Amino acid sequence: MCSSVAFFSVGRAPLIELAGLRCETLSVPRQITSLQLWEEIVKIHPRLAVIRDQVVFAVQQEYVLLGDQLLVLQPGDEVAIIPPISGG
Amino acid sequence: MCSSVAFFSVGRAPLIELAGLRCETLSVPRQITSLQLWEEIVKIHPRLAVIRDQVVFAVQQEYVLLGDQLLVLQPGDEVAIIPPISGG
Amino acid sequence: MDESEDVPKDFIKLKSEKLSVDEVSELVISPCCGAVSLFIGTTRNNFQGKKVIHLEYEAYMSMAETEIKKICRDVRQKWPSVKHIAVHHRLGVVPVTEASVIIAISSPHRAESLEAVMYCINTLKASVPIWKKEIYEGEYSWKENKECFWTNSEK
Amino acid sequence: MDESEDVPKDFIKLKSEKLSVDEVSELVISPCCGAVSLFIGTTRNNFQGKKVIHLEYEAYMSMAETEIKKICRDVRQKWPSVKHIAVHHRLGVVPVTEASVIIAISSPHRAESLEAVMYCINTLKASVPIWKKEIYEGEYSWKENKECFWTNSEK
Repeated sequence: MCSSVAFFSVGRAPLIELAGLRCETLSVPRQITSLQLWEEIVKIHPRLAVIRDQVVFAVQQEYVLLGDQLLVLQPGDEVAIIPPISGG
Repeated sequence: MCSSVAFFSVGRAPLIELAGLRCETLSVPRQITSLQLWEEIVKIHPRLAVIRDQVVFAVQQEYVLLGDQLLVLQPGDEVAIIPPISGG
Repeated sequence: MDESEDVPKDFIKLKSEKLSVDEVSELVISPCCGAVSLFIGTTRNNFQGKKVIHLEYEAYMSMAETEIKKICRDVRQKWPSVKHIAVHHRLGVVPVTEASVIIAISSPHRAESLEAVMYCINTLKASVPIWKKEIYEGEYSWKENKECFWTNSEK
Repeated sequence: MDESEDVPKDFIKLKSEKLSVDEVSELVISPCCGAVSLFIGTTRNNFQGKKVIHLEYEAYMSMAETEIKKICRDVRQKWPSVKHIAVHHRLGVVPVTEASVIIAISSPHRAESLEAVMYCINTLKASVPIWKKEIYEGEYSWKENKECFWTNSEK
């Protein structure tokens, strides 16, 4: 089974500037670990590989660390790549 | 040797209301413990006796607890009787 | 105002206009509270010797609001006597000495609001998806909070 | 403003006019500081079930200023990075929800100003000769801070 998710980097922050990445959709297995999802994205945007240790996902606006956590994605789910924050 | 000190209670606070006390001068030994000074004042204003545990002095605007501390008073020194504070 | 009407409220705002300390403090003042504590984050004119021209903030808006709401919920669990909470964060350009964030919290007594404000700004820096770009003369740098919970560099 | 000109300053005021949060925070903002922390003490509408009409404050003026200056000096010893300190205390009648005291402190980073504000209000309550009378309907009561250093009742 496949699920189409929108993934994007928020902000013009480091990510955009690194990969020219704003918003794309991607078809991935409906069940996938967050690290596997990351690797799918890196296949398309290899320049992102170097920031692997810097980012987390927000899946439907909930933080998910890159790792073994299994995501159960619905079509249309929103996955954001979140670079280190600096609010305040 | 005697020293004439002005003593007063600050504020309309409890003291004034208790003893009708605002500002007086008193002749006392130049060297006197703070507790002895208190006792001199109580002789004149016996109604103050009950608040013995509630007050401290400010001698020339420096706090002095009632006790064995020896005061060396100059003529005209300002001694305030300070009731419990409640600023803020 | 009747005390019973003054139910605890959260005031959360992300906006590009100048923040007002008076406005934010007025939001949280309550007739049954004796204490309001505030924290104001302002733009500094220097960073490691470099002259800062201004800051630029951007946010993952909807998620940032959600994360701030979570912080408010945590505050109310930790300090149940807290009355109102206001968190205003500015976005876009913030000139030197102007406020990027104002947090205000009221409580009947002071310890709770002071501790809650400290918790609130610490947690905001660790978890709210907002980014800051420091603009120097001829260059810029994206900043990174040392509190950011997944890098948590404590550099 | 040149950073070198921005020497640390203490702003101490006891006055009977309404206090302004904006005014006090503006006093301490500094281009080389990223943090301002504030504490506002406001008049509550109740005390142990009794309805408070308003408060009345009075001070041993000259000594109160001296004691506040001592607190500022202590703050600067404990937190040397603190830049400006403002302590405004209102005297006379203070209606419900209005501020009786506003303390604002700036520092390059936030921990210092937050801790310093907490220390400042705690010490003010313990040592500055100011008195508060709570006016209820048909009666009144002189208050006593539990922090008052010579009674220190911690009731």
